[in-house]
Amino acid sequence: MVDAPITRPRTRRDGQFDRLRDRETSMQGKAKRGGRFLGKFLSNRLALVGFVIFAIICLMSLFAPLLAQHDPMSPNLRAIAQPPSVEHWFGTDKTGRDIFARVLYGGRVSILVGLGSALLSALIGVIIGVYSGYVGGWLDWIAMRVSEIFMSFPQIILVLLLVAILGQSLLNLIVIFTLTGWGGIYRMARARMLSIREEEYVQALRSFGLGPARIAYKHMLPNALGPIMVNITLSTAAFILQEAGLSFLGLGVPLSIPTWGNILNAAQDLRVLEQNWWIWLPVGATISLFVLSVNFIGDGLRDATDPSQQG
Amino acid sequence: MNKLLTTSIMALVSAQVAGGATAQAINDSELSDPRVRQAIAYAIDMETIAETLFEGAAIPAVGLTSDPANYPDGMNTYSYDPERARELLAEAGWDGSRTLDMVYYYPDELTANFMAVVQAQLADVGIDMNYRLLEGDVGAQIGGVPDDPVNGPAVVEWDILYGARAAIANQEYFNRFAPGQMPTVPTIDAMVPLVESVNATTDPEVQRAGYQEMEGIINEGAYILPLYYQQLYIFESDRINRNGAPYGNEQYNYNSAIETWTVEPNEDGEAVAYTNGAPMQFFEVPWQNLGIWVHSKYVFDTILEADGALTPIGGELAETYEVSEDGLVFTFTLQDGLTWHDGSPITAEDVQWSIEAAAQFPLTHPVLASTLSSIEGADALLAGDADNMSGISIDGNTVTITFEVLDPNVFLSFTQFAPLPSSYFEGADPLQLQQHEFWQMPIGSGPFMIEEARMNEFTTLVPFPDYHRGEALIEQIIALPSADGDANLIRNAAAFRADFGYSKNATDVPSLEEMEHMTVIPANIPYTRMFWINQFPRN
Amino acid sequence: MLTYIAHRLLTLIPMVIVISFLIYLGLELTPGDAVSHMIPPDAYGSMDPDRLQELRESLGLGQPFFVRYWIWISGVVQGDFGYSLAGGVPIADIFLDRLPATLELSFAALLISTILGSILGTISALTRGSATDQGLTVVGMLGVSIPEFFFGLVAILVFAINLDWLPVGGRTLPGYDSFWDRLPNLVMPALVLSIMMTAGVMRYARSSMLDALSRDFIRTARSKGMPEWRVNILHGFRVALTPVIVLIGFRLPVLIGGSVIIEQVFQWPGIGKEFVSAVRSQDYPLVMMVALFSVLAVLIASLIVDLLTAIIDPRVRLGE
Amino acid sequence: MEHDVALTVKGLKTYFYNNNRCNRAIDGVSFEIRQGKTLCIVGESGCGKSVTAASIMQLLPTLSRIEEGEITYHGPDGPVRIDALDRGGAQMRSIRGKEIAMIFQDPMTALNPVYSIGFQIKEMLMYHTGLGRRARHDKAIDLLASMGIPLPERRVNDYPHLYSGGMRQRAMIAIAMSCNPRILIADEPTTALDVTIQAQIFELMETLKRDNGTAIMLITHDMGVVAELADDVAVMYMGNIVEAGPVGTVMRNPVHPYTRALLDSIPVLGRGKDQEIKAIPGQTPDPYDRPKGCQFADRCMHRIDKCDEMPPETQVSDDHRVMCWRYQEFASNGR
Amino acid sequence: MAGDPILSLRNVEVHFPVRTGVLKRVTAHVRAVDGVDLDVYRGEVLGLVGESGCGKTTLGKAILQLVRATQGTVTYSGEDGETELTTQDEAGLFAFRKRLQIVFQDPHSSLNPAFTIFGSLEDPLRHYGVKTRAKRRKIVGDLLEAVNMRREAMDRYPHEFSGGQRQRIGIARALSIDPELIVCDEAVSALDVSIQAQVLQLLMDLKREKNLTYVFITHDLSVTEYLCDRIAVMYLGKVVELCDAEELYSNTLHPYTQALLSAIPVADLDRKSQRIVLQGDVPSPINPPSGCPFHPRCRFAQDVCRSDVPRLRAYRAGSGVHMAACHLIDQPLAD
Repeated sequence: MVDAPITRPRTRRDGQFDRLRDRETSMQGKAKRGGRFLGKFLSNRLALVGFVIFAIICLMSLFAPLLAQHDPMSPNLRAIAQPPSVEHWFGTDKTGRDIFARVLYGGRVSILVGLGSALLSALIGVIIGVYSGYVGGWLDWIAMRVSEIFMSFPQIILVLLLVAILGQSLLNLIVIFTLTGWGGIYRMARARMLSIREEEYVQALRSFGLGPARIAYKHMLPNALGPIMVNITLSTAAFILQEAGLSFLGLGVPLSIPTWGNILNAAQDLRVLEQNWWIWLPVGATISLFVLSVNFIGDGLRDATDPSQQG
Repeated sequence: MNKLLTTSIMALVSAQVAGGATAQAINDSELSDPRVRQAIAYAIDMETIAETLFEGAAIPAVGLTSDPANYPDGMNTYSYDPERARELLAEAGWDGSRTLDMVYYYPDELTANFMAVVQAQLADVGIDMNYRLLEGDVGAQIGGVPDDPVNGPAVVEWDILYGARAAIANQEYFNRFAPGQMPTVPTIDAMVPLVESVNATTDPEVQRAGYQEMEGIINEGAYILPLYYQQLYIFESDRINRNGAPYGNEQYNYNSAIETWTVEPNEDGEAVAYTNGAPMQFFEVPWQNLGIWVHSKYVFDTILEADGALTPIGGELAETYEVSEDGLVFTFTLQDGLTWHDGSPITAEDVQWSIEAAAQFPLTHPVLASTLSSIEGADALLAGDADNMSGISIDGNTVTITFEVLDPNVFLSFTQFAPLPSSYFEGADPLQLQQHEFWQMPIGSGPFMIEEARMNEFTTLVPFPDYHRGEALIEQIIALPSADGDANLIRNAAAFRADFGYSKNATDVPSLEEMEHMTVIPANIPYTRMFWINQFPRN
Repeated sequence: MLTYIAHRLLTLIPMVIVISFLIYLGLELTPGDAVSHMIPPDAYGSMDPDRLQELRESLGLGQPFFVRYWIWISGVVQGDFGYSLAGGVPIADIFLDRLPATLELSFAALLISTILGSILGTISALTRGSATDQGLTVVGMLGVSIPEFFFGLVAILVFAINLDWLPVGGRTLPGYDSFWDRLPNLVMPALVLSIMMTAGVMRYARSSMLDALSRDFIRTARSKGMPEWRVNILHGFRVALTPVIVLIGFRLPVLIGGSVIIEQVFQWPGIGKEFVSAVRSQDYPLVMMVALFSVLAVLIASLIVDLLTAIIDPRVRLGE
Repeated sequence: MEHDVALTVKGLKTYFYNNNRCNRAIDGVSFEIRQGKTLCIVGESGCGKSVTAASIMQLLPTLSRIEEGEITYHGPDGPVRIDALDRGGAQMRSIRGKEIAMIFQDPMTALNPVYSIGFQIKEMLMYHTGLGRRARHDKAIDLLASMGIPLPERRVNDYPHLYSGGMRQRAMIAIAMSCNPRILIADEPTTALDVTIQAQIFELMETLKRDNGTAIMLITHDMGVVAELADDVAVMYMGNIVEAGPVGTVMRNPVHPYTRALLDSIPVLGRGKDQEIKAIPGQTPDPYDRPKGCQFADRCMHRIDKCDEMPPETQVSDDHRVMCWRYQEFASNGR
Repeated sequence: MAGDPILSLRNVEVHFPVRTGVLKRVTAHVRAVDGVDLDVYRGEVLGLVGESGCGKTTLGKAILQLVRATQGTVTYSGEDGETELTTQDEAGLFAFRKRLQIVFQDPHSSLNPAFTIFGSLEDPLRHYGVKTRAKRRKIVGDLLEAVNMRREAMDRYPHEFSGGQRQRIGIARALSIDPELIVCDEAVSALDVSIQAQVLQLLMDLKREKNLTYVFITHDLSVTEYLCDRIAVMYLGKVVELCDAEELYSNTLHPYTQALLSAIPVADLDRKSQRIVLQGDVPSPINPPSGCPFHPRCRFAQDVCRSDVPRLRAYRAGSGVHMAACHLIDQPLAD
């Protein structure tokens, strides 16, 4: 192939293009097909890394009893604040509990709070949003007003207010996060429905006289799942951070239950911060890594499901 | 193997000491069985906890009061003995089916850690326990007395309460053993006359005898489990010089002679000292928490003064004072020429108004309130039947107070009682005294006066030039709003912004001790952490 | 425009009243009240319950719920914000005291994050796919993934304690009269607070910029033969700005309560810190006012956002 | 003849590299645009007609490049090889807009919504003329007036959303014509518009061609438009120009089966209900999975084995060329 | 041609409220359809033509009760007598939904991307009582074959098909419950010309096979000429001309229709006609002009056109009547 007298300087891209072109010529006719969504998601390196980290942390928490050699709750006053060792991989905390075990078991609760609240709020938001977005009417009006009320508060103020009203417990925290979180998903689902409502296949279904619930949940909902999933991942990340933040204010999950936030709370003590890095660094890193991985997944999902972001 | 041997020998020994044969439950609650309570006491290894978890900043307790002079001979220390605990439980027929509900009200991490350790140690002897932090109206959840003083049922909804008694007078520990006062303990007949006896005298010897007997009864029956004595940690930076003035119980008022202290001047040559204990939201009425706020200590002078152990040692605002033979009449004369910070004279009328207001102010410290309500005519005033207390009469600078019943703590109370300038409070409702605008910039009588107050940021104090003991030497005290247990105290200290102050928080102590420029001085205070064991059956 | 604003403000009133009622109702259902919080639990056992009841009643806590609510709301409507139950300080004074601190901190953070976020986001979008872009993306992700108080604590450890460059916290000390005196105190909290926001603004600016750059009018602009910077900045960035402004507008409520945790970490005497203690001590009137204020702030912020977008984007017409 | 050629394209290949695949969007096209004439490039979606325009303007997306071929602009200062210029360089920019201007399919999105129409016209003038501020403003008003926009003094400050679709396209043309370009590339300029508005726009373009001698390259999918406006026509299919020539020749005597099928498949107004329309079987191939030879072979009813090889461009006559192995058979027997 | 009406529309109005302001008060109405009288006869193809925004799509949806008319009646006549559809609730409409179906314009949004073709098509069948999956699969397979697609296509997803194929699937869906009348809403407008013919032919074949009635909504007058028996021309929510197709093209009465016809580019070099270029744009249906809606753009407009709304009046035509709404046409049959 004789190059035309191109005077333009070759760039980094040109080499890349040449490779693609040559490959295309050699594999002519062998068109590959595959799930667009999965392919796009997998081709996003960060999302893949995020997913691997996410899976590792989730699995480790899930199988904590198999992985941890120590009981996360049993103190050992003869071995307090010990640095990491073969016996205690992440060292021990100020009551001599194994931090590795605590981080694993704490992950169970934190992930439960984060993911559980995100899923619950998604469930509520989607159920209401999908129906009211499609059907409209008084239900829509009420749901909209209620969500407006919830969304008129700065998030943290509302959370604190609800903590004050409902009290501190694991269940309450999930309820509170769900209450504060459903509005966003509701509005998103509703907005998606409003736009999907105009799609012609919905009109077609209506012209067949199918019931609104069936059209909304069976036919329209699957097409809104992309942004909903993105939203769930992002709220999971946000809720895990909020749990940590509330623990910092002393208003999170009761201290008797190990959560990442509760473990990290030890870093408030300046002396721990200065001298016992193993008490806060592993758990701080775990929270950050987990939230990071969830955010990467969310980003990957967004790119994979959003047709407007090609490339 | 070796350890097992030792513990079993110890168990044999202690089994002989505590003759548990007669002990049994007095009602449907397993916890009314003293053997169960003793088992709990044996199960907790307070020595090790104090040493490790509290890093030495706690002293394992024997009796309710921290003063060994109050203990009778042969107090059982209930030293850690899990084997004995198991035996006792077995004797009492503890079948492990009951999970004890432990509550506490300190939201700090150390307490949670302590709970976790206790939980593990109880589990070790076969007692399941869950713990939780009380929220909301804590007072209502820990108070309330059953109608039936033996069989209950309990008004409170927990089995064990981890709490404390911070007392100014020893009576505070025991007064609730009077019939129908205690939410957790069925009336102990032997205690009733003893409680009366310690309240009916000002004679320390008589009181002590009463305390010893009561400590003995409580110790034997393990009605309340004292855990450890909390010390108070007074800290100082190397810039401060007390010039011989005493360290004392910083929670209350005592003569710290702050006007004689000096501080190393800063770069600008100003003698500025930093402390903690500035108000966070508002200036609290000094009758409530007698000495913990910087203004309660340094802005208001009290009638009498106490030494560091809170023993009355003389007059502060009072020039002279005396109490009658029968202890029912207390007379004192104010010094001449005293003025408030605004320059107006301090009068006996101010004192009278203050006493009457404090008696009506609902949040007045209980010991103080108890003294003031013993004054003749207090009931009528409180009931609204009279405008004044008939028991108070003034003559020039002299105030005479007549008591209806003998109060054991008259002197003590007046070492803590600071009068307020009545002219600012004309027409004020004593119930809502705290809500009065006076407290936005209080006028006091002490060595320092408030210069500037920015809530949540700082409060500055400057010497009161006309102070009756002379103008203070420190030119300015900057008080930052950090309480004990607040991580900010340590950060401020690390940043050289804590020259003197105190903390009760055990985690603060090692941090402060590690700082080269800080000195920590423990002070013994009557402050005992304990388990209240609910011996009434719960529904 | 003015009538539009007036309209919008008027419609806020029923909303605010409904919200205030709900908060009041919620707080009513919680056990305890301000009086029970005035007493340390250690001392509770020694207090005389009858006297406390008297105090409750004198503070109006004994009255029926609706009466209390009515007294309170009618006061607020008349501009009387009431008094903090705990200390009796006029709530208006508390606001006057704390609000400047919160505004100072939040505005600083908003400023930093807006400028930094838009610049970085634009760079990221313009170098899409490059190492710079990916680096910025990962850093931005980290920014939103690390708990902010954790950042704050480590920052205190490093910059205040170990390096001694900046004060550990607080906002001011006696003699700090000017803004410049207080600046060192502001630096750390503002930076830490801005980290998360910067990351957010950056991500948003990036995708908004990418969106703008993919639009047809960019091709039109290129077809005019204009230099790339003009295409990117004048056409791309200008259009990308609208959603970014909207995002920042919705961050405005942070000015009132969103910096709660950072205020706590750095002992910043702002509204957020006040709110936490008011919630803890169940100081109803104060909690209510802060909550209402923050709600108002959100609603007014959304009004401001609408006005701003109307100014920036000629397509948006108010009132439609 | 040579002097009135405004632009020559020779053997142009432009490939796209999206999603790690290579799409040979244009695979060797040649044509020329004559001064004062309209060249219509007609074809179905995905045939590469818009890519051709983008290649000439060097407005290709990032993930694409001109592989081969020559694009020569015959400007007043002699020929310029556009394909050799840097995409964003000063030389290319001085050609864009000034020498070759372009209008786009959707006037809704092609105008920047946050700037007034006037601003967007003046921007062009600022870069390519030495006019002062005031003069630019006046010129913008003149341009709008000449595009038939009522009240140009007022409308010049209006934002695009206040214009109707037809007016926006006029404004687009005003921008394109503001520097009197020698070539106007119009990429489906009326597809988004109603027929009555389309007629207005065509009227305007005809006038411009007549008055200014502008060379127009009009991209369309509508044979009707070709018939109405074109002087020359090039029919594109899957990245090739399968047939090109003067409009009369190509439409009356099409020799490529695709051209013929295309003309046969559309109902023509005025031919009544009885006209016969013949559908083209099958569908356009996947660009990533193209036939090896003639791209139309799979759908062609005249297909022979030889069609597995790419047919060369062959001149049927001086100005009529075709890419088909069997063109001679069709050329002789007409339609 | 005229047989029994299957549908009769009388004075149908569809007005959409326009809400403005903070309180979302209704401040105006979009008069999408503004008083339309129309009969659709069994077995005919009725063309509904007009430019965008003229209300033709809304009218189509109003026929199917997808949009409820704000005024007027839509009466269905079947074997079981006449039924007023506009007053029926969803349950009452159930029986009629089966008889009336619709094919949409956009092949991209007409199929649910989340479902396979079978998944999209089976639900209506289930809804109309086809209980077993096997039966449904058979029906869907048959339908696909009826539209010239392979049975196996039913297990694939919409994105695997081209626009023309999707449009055929859309037709299959409309046919799935054996309707009597199908509204084709711009059914071929979005397709490439080579595909368009395929679909048109398919539609005509199906009509013959199943004795269908079509309401064919389009903006393309060349397609209507080829396809329709009668044509109704709409402008701003009103029918301005209505007659047999041939009559419309040979004897155009309304000035708007005249302009419309002349504006269409014809792909026939021999039929180039003089364009009538209309000035200005279609007015907003929110605030339509007084009198004749077309008068601001009409060359012949007179005072009466500005003040009085012309009614649709009948004129004698070759074989039947020719309806038009214009003041300026002489000799109406009768009022």
